This record gives sequence, structure tokens and C-alpha cells, in this order.
Amino acid sequence: MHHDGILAGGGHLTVHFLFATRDELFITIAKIAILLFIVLTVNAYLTWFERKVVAHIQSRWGPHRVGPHGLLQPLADGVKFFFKEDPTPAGVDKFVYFLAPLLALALALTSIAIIPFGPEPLHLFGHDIYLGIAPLDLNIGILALFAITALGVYGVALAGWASNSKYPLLGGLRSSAQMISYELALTLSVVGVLLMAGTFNLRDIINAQAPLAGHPDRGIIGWNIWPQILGFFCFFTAAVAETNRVPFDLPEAEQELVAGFNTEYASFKFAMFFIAEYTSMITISCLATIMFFGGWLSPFPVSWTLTHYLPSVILIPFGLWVVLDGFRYETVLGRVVLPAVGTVVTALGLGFIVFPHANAFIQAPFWFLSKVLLFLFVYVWMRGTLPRFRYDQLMALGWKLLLPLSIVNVALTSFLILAKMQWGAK
Amino acid sequence: MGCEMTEPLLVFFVLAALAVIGAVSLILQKHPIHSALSLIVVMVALAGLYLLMGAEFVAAVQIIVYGGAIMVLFVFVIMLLNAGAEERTSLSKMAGPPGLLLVAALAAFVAATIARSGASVQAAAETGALSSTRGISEMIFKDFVYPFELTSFLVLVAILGATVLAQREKS
Amino acid sequence: MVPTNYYVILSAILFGLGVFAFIFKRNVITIFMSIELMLNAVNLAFVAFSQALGKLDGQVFVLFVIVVAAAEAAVGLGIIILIARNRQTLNVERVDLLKL
Amino acid sequence: MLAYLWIVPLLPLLGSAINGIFGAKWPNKIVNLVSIGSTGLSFLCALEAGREFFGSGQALFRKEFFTWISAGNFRAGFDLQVDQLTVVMMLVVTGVGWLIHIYSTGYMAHEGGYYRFFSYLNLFMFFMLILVLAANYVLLFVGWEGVGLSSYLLIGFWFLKKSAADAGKKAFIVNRIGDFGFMLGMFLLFRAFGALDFQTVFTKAGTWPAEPMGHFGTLTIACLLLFMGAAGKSAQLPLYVWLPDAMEGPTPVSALIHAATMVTAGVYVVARSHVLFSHSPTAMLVVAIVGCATAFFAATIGLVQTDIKKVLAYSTVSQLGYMFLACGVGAFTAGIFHLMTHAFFKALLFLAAGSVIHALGGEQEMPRMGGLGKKIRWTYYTMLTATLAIAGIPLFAGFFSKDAILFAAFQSPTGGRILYAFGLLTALLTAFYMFRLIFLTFTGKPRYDEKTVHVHESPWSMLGPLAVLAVLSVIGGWFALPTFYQGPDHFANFLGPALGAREAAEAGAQAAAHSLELILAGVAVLAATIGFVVAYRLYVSRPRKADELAQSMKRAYTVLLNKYYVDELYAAAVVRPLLWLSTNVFWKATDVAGIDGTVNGIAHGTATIGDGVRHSQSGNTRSYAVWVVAGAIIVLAAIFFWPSASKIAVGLVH
Repeated sequence: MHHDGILAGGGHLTVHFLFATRDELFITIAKIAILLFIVLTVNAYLTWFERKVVAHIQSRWGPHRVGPHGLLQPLADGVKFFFKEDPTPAGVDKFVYFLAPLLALALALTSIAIIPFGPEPLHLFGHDIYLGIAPLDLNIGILALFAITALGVYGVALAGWASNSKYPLLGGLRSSAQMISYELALTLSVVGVLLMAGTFNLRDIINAQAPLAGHPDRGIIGWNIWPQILGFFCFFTAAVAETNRVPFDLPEAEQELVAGFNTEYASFKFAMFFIAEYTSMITISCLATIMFFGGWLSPFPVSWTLTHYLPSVILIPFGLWVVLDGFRYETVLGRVVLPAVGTVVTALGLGFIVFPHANAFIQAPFWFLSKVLLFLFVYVWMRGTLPRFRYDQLMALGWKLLLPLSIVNVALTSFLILAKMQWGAK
Repeated sequence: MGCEMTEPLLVFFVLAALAVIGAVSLILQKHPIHSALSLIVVMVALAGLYLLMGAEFVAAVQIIVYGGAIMVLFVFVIMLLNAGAEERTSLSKMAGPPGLLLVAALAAFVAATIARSGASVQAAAETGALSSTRGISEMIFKDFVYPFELTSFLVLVAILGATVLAQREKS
Repeated sequence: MVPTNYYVILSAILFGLGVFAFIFKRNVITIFMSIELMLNAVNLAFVAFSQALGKLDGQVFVLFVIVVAAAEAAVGLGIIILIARNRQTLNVERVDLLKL
Repeated sequence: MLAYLWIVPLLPLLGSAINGIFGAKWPNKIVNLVSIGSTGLSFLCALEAGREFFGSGQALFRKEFFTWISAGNFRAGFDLQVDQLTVVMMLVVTGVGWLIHIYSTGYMAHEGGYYRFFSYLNLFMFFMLILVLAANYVLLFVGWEGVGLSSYLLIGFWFLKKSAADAGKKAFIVNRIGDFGFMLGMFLLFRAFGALDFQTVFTKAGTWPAEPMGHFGTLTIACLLLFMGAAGKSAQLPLYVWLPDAMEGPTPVSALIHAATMVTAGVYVVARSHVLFSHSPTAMLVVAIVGCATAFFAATIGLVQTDIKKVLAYSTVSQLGYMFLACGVGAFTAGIFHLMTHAFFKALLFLAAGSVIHALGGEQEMPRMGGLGKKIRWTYYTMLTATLAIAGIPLFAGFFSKDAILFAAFQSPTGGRILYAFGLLTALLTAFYMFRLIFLTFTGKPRYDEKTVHVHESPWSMLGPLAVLAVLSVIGGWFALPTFYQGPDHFANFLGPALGAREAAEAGAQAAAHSLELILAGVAVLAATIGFVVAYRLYVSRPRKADELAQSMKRAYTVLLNKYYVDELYAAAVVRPLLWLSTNVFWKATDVAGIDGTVNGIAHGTATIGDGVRHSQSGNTRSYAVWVVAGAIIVLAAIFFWPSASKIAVGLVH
């Protein structure tokens, strides 16, 4: 009866998922829990990944003491964060001081909820469970995402202000200014994509990049990256700035501002900022994937059935290599753990070959995740290679290059679309 | 009507409560930053209400522009000026009891007006879900295109004005 | 289904609170915020009626209001910065001279 | 040229503007170039216009250039018209004006405000041309007032001299009185005929029945009012007082404005509206009597004046009286004829007098002149010519015109004899005082201090015009020559079409009265000679005699010397009461106590209220906020308690 109660009213499409039925409510909660777990883990190992990659870029070993290949390093860090002393500086505005990190983390995690990870529902207990928390018909998906990222500024700004210390204040000011400036470019740069897709709904945007019925399956050719290369450039640059990552990490420019807005934060509050930053990295990568790289679509035409086995083709050799590598590892733990992990991975790969359904289901998430990983790697790569901008350069870049470029992009796209309507229709 | 506790109603009351609390705290807080935060709460709550009414686009814009731009600007300025807690001077004779009286009168009038108009509006209610975003765009770029252009001009002027105002005079 | 009256009454309450703040706060910035609050209240009423009447004009109006509010905020805050710079105070009661 | 008639008045206006605006910086040469050039050109244009007019052979050329005022059925446009009368006036004005411009370049050479003088002079030319070219009373009135203005400016040219400034004011104010009448006349005409342009008025008036003698109908009153204006402008009794004082202006001004052109405007107006006048014998009679009286009256004053220019001024007045006499007895042509000849010889007289004054370095009193004839020959001869002309010596211009007037007066049915008698007497007096002037100035032994004053002949720029005018004042009258051997009066025939059939009839009558005319001419000449002889005996052969005569009838002498105490009379009767009234009633009572009191009272009241209200403007933003809320509440209350109001408001929005 609740069901009727809601649908009768109409105009609640976006909220009805919250309580369509009790079961769906539970499912949603479960989804949230799982996603939270995954995201946090990924965060943790993202730090490991980053440190490793940067280390190798700088021809160092990176973490390798805690656990085999330092795999337990994130764990250790987490523990450290928990048990470190958490001093609250004198004269801070308590409420805001505590609010800021919470806000940052909460918003970052919320934004993930918008992202859809796969097209096909998972059939469990007689329910269609879609990958991703947001409802299918979230017509303002991208807008919602931007809304949340827009609020993300407060975390940084308030933290800087509440710390009652000049370095954080400066950092906070800088980052809020920076975020506001680049938000414009970020928003404008995707307008091209939206114009082509004609919707805000992320799923529809991905589907818009899929081959239309009766048209030749062009695979990677159909992605937005090609027509929207300009938009992508703007988008990715702005995104990096929006997440305060190198080369735009002025808010936490060590040389000038000690550690920027989070100087006065220690232990778990600091961790919150940390996690928030990495989560937003992930979100942005997902967004880039969806917007420009066809989301979960395979780069190959569907007709190339052999490509469906790529997951296995990648997983099995990787697993085997891990096993072999494990046997030669110096520590005992390593010699035990690594082969185990390796076998699991190999088994997964084989499983996909054996169970076609599972393989079919895994395709979309596989591509999605691999693309996201690619972007994350690019993030880290940039951190390893690029120097930091000067503040004025940053502002100039944002206002004088990206903004005009993205506007030009919008104009071009809309013009082309109009032209297509005029002449290309037949 | 419809006073059996459906979830939308629940949500409404939650959000409404949030909004009112936010507004009250905006008044009670001494420090501008806290007032700003309270106002942000109000705005988010209103955004939620818009969602509840199916005005998704407006909701999103509400948060992006109000929450993400305007209020950030406020916070930014407060930080920039390093504004302290507000001093409770009362140098104004008018803004005492008479002000209070006036506010009460205003509220009363508004309430009364609504109470009278409410019924008539209620009659027209109960329309199906309207996919707002598309419709809105249609309206903006067809019916309201000139006002729209005018607003863009307004914004341009505002940008210039703000720039001129904020730049330090050379000395 | 939430009766339109509820929304409108809520907007009335918010508006009243906004007016109250408008009169009784001393800090320029806060007063400015209370104006924004009033605008928001009005927006709520707009959207509520637009939903009730099944017309979108209300929502379009809200968009316009938001744009105007943004412009207003830009200019207004600029002015406030100037005031703070010249008068060394944000208390409107201390800013009662046209000329220093 | 006729099509572009407006060029004729425009040229002087341009000259005036250019000189007035830029002249201050320019050397005199350029100023001369502009002013003389503009007037000369306009003279040529006038000639050309006249030629075309006669070439076209039409009775009246009339063109509406643009509508100036248009209200209901009333229309006053910038309409110009040309007929024979206009041509005469136009040529006189531009021609004589041009000569006098040339003369002035010499006369004013050493004066300050050179450019100003010429700017005014050109301005006068402009207005005068508007006056004579106008095709309706309104435009005519524009010129009328304009010439008044420029006359005021020029009389007061040396405005630092109090007497000059006062004279200017006097002229202006006295003219106001006349203009008042003139305007009333116009209004009356408009009420009667519903229009003010000559064509309509005259055609309609032509159909009106003539109003019998002594009957004051609309036409009569209108005519009398117009004549009042004319009397003001042309210095007739009782409004003549300003003209003698106007001699404070530079001599060329006296010559151009107060002898040749402006003062004759009155005569012109009367002649122009001859249709109206001829329909009301009463008005005609009044005009005749006033004219005649003025002629005699002024002549008597002129007998004893010692200031050379004053003498000429009074003679001007009396000659104007002649012209009005002529108009009054219906001999409009004769009037205009005399107007023309008078323009020549009186201008000449003034210019010559100016030359004399110039020669003596600013001396105007005849008792301190004498014996100049040999020193400044040209001036002497030219002035002598003019004197002969004005005195009415045969074959000189004045003779013919004056003779025509006297003849007409003699013939006129109503009181003709008396008018004639006075006219004749005036002629005698004229001859006397003119020759007195000549003798006192040019003959006898010098009475001025020859050591300090060294007499010098004027430059050619002055003598040239003198010569030309001398020639004109000789031959100017010869149009009428044929009448003496029974031929037609060319001038009369020429003006005939413009001045109506009545003339033609008279032309017929003249043939009958030919012998009579010869007799009258003889009598007139006799009178002139008597005047000459008396003057000669008194001032040349036995100089002592004049003073003895003055002593013997001291009372009359003093009365004349003081101009019958008219100015004093006016001062007592009009000026002082007015002064008293305006000082005590209008200024002290009305203005200071009443108006200023009110204004200041209001100001004080405002200040007090403001002082009270000011306190609400505390500058406290929060108070203002409260006021804003109060306003909002008022609006809401209106909407709430009076919904129709809100409906209306909404309606306004939509």
C-alpha cells in the first residue's frame, strides 16, 4: 500500500527507491555497505599502488617491509591512524573543526553512489540487483554528481578556517578559490557530451555511446572521446585540479603551506581527508570513463566473441606469475600468501571460462574497472612526473585557457549537432 | 487531505524540520560562519523538498548554484575578512519591539493570505509526474528566451561590477 | 502526496524567519544571508505552486531567481568587502555615515 | 530672386551674427567686409527682386515660406510679399542703409565696440526688411519690435554714458505704449476678419461699408489703435518725446534709424493698411490732424534748438508729421513719396552733421561752430543741397513731395484749408530753422577755439555717401516733374496699384486742378523764401538781432527752448506716479512683503519640517530595514483587505 501511496502522487520518482518496498530498502542498505567496503579497500590499496608506482618512477623500491611487497602497508597505516594521538589545537572553532573532515568524507563517498558500474542486474533472491546504488531513472545523475562535488569545497575551506592557524587558512582560501574556478570548466566541459547524449542520466550517456540498433558495431570508435577530445582535455585537467592533485595540489603545497588546509589535523581526522581525496579521485576516474570512454562498453565490437575471454586471458597468466613469484619470495609469509592469492586469481580466470553466464556478466564491470584503473594510474603517473603550478599560473590556466576552451567546445558541438539535424539527417 | 503518514509526508516533515531549524539557527548563531552553515542546511533541505516535488533540475541547480557557488562565496568572504562574532549592539530604536511587532504582522498577513488562497490552489493540484528538465529547457529557450538573455546580460554586468568593486585602488 | 499548503506554509515560515533575521541581525553578511533565505522561501513557494498547478513556469522562475541571486551575491559581497575595508567593521549599526 | 526672397533679409542677419560672434577678435577691415558686403549684397538682391517683380508684371507677389504659428484657424507664417510699395521701401532701406554702413566705417573708425556697432546695424537692417517685406501683421510686428530693439541697442551704444542709456530706455518704453495700441489693433482686426495676413484682411475690409464721419465702428477703432502704434514708432504727438533724446546714439544711427527708415515705419504701416483707413474717415481725420499738429509743433521747437542734431531731430519729427498729414488726407502716394525723398535728404543732413561733428572732434553745439564752410567744403555743399531740398526749393526733391502733400491737404474735403495753412506755416518754419542751421554752422566767423580744435575734412568713406545722397536728394523728386506741364505723376501711377484706386481717381482730378496746383506751389516757394530771408537777416547780416529778438519775447523763447516743458509734464503726470506706485506698492508691498514673504515662509516651513523628519534618517540600516518591512506590510494589507486592488495590480502587470 505504501507503493500505491507513493506512485499515486507522482513526481517522486527520484525518492521512491528509498522505500519502494522493505526488501529494496534492505538491498539498498546492503549495497551501500558493500560499496563502502570496496571503496575503502580500494582507497587503501590505492595508497600502496601510488607509493609503489611513484617509487618505481623514481627508481626506488617503495614499501616492501610490511607484508610481501608491502601489501600490508595500508593496514599498518590504518592502524597507525587509529591509534595516533589526536590533539585539538587551542582556540579552534570546535564544531566546524570536527565538521569539516566529516563533510569532506561524507560527500566524497556519497558521490560514488551515483556511479553505475554495470548494465545488467544481478538476479539474487528474486530481485534484480543493479550494480550501483542510484536508481536507474536518476534523470539528473551527472547534475547530482556535480552538486555533491560542488559541496565538496566546504570540507577544505571550513577545515582551513576552523584550524585557527594561518597556513591552513591560506590553504583553505586557495583551495576554495581553486575549486570554484575549476568547477566552471569541469561543468562546461561535459556539456558537449550531454548535448550528444541528450540526457543527464549516466546509464543513458553510456548507452548513447553503444552502437545503435541496425548500425555497424564500431566499438571504441563510437566513444565520446573522439568527438569530444577537446572536452576531455578540459574535463580531465579541471578534474585533477578539482581533486587537488598534482600538479594542482596547491592547497597542500608542502613547501609553502606546510601541509595546507589539513595542517592542524592529525590521526583519524586527517585520514578522513585522505580517504576523501582518494575517493574523489576514484569518482572522477569513473566519471571520465562514463563520459568519454564508453563506461562499461568493450572497446571491441561485440561480434568479436573471442574478446569476451580477455578477462581470463589476463587473470590466468597474472595469477600464475604471482604463484611463481611467491615461491621465490624471501619471507615465509610471502611464500605462503602470494601463491595462495595467485591460485585464487587463476581460479577466477578459469571460472570465467567455465561459466559463460558469469563471464558474460563480468564483461561490463571488467572493462569499467580496467578503464578506471587506467585513469588512476594516470593520476599517479602525473604525480610522479609533473611539477606543481604557481598559484597565478593555476588561476590563469583555469580562467584564461580551460574556461574559454570548454565554451568553444560547447559552441562547436552544438553547431555540429545542428548541422547534423539539418543535413546529416537523411 | 492525505494526512495518513505516507513516506513522502515523512520525508517532507523531516526536511521541513531541517529547514526551519537551519533558519532558526541562522538567527541564533553569533558567528557568521555558523549562520552560513545553517543557511546551507536550509538550502540542502529545500533541494530535498524540490526532489520530493519532482523538480529534479531545480533541486540540482539549487545545490550547485546556491550551495556550491553563492554560499561558498559567502564563506570565502567571511574567511577573507576574518569576520568575528557579531557584536549585539542595539543603536536602532526602530529595530526593537516595533520591528518584532511588524514581523509578527507580516507573518500573520502571509499566513492569512495563504490560508485564503490555499484552497483554490489545492483544487488545481494532482497532476501526473512531469519530466521537468526537458520541459524547463523547452520553456527557457522558447517562451522565456528574452528574459533568459537578459539574465545573462545581468550576470555579465554583475561580474564587471564585482571586479571593479573588489579590486584595490592603486595607491 | 504532500498537500501544497504544507509547502506554502513552510515557505511562509522561512520567509518570516528571513525577515526577522533581516531586521535583527547586525552583521552585514548575515543580513545578506537572510535575504537569500527569503529568496529561497519564495522559490519554495514557486516550485510548490508549479507542481500543484502542473505548470513549469514556477520552476523557470525559480531558475531566474537563482541567477539573479547569484549576481546579487557577487556584487553585494564586493560591496561588503569594500565596507569592511573602509570602515573596519561589519556591524551595520556602526556604518551609519555616508562619508568618513 | 523672388522665389528666394528670404535671402534679402537673411544676408544682414548673417552679417550681424558673424560679426556679433567672431567680430570681437577681428580687425576692423574684416568687420567692414562682412557688414558692408552683406548689406550691399542684400541691396543687389533687392534690386534684382524688384526687376523680376516688374518683369513678371503682376500686381502682387506673395509667397508663404513656412508656417510660424498655427493655432486653430489662425495662421501666422513667414510670408513675404512684394508690391510697388514694398519695392520702394525695400530699395530705400537697403540702399540708404548700405550707404550709411559705408559712412559708418569712416565715422566709427576710432570707436570701441566697432564690431558690436555693425552687428547691431545689420540686425536693424534685417528687422527693417522683415517689416517691409512682411505679408501679414504678425510678421510685420516681429520686424516692428525688432527694429525697436536694435534702435534701443544703438541709441544706448555708448551705454557707459548715462544719458545715452536713459535715452535708449526712454525710446523703448515710449514705443511700448504705441506697440500696446498696435497689438490691440491687431487683435481687433483678427476678431473682425479672422485673419491677419494683408490679402485676406484687405479683401474682406474692401467689402465693408465705409463708416461715416464721427462714427466709431470696429474699423475706426482698429485704425486708431494701429495709428497709435504708428505714432509711437514715428514719433508723433504725443509720443514724439523719445526721438530727440535718441540723438544720443552715434550719428549714423540717427541718420539711418531715426531719420531715414525706422521712424517712417509708422507711415509705411498706415499706407500699407490704407484700405482700412480709407474706410473710416474719422481715423483719417485724426491722422491728418495729429500729423499736421506734430509738424507745426516740432517745427516751432526746432526754431530755437542749438544742438545741431536736436534741430535735425525735431525737423525729422515735423517732416514725419507731413507724411501723416498726407496719409490723413488720403494722399498715400504723396506720403510715401515724401517718405522717400525725406529719407534721402534727411539722411544726408544727418550724415553731413555727423561729418561736421567729426570735423570738430565731437562738438554739437552750433553756437560754438561757424565759418566751417571754407574748411570743410564737401560737407558744406552736400549739406546745403539737402537744406535746399528740405526747404522745398524748386527742382529739389523735397519741393515736389511737399508740394504734393500741401496740394492734397488743400483739396481734402474736411478742414482742408486749416491743414493747408498749418502745413504752409510749417514749411516756412522749416526753411527758417534749416537755413539758421546752415548759417550758424558754415558761415560767419569761427566761434570755436581754433588753437585746440583743428578742423579736418572727413575721409572719403564718409564723403562718398554724402555725394551720392546729395545727388539723390536733387533728382529724387523728378518722378513728379511732369505734373507741372500737365503730365502724369509717375510716382503716383507707379504706386497706384499698391495704394488703391482712390489715387487713380485723384490723378484724374489733378488735371482739373492743375492751375490751382501751380498757384499752391508758388505759394509754398514763397513761404520757403520768406523763411530763408528771415534766417539770413537774423544770422548773417545782423547777427546781434537774433538775441535781441529772443530777449524781446523772452517767455515764448524759453518755452520753446524747453520744448514746451513736455518732458517735465510727462515726468510729473506719468513717470513719477508710476515710480511711486512701483516703489511702494509693487516693490515694497507686493514683492518684498508678499511674494518674498511667502517664498521665505515656505522655505522656513520646509526647513522646520525637514529638521523634524530628519531624525528618521538615522543612517541606521536596521531602522531602514524595519521601514522596508512596514512598506511590505502595507502592500500585503492592501492585497488582503482589498483584493480587487491586487487584481488591478496584476492586471497592470499583464
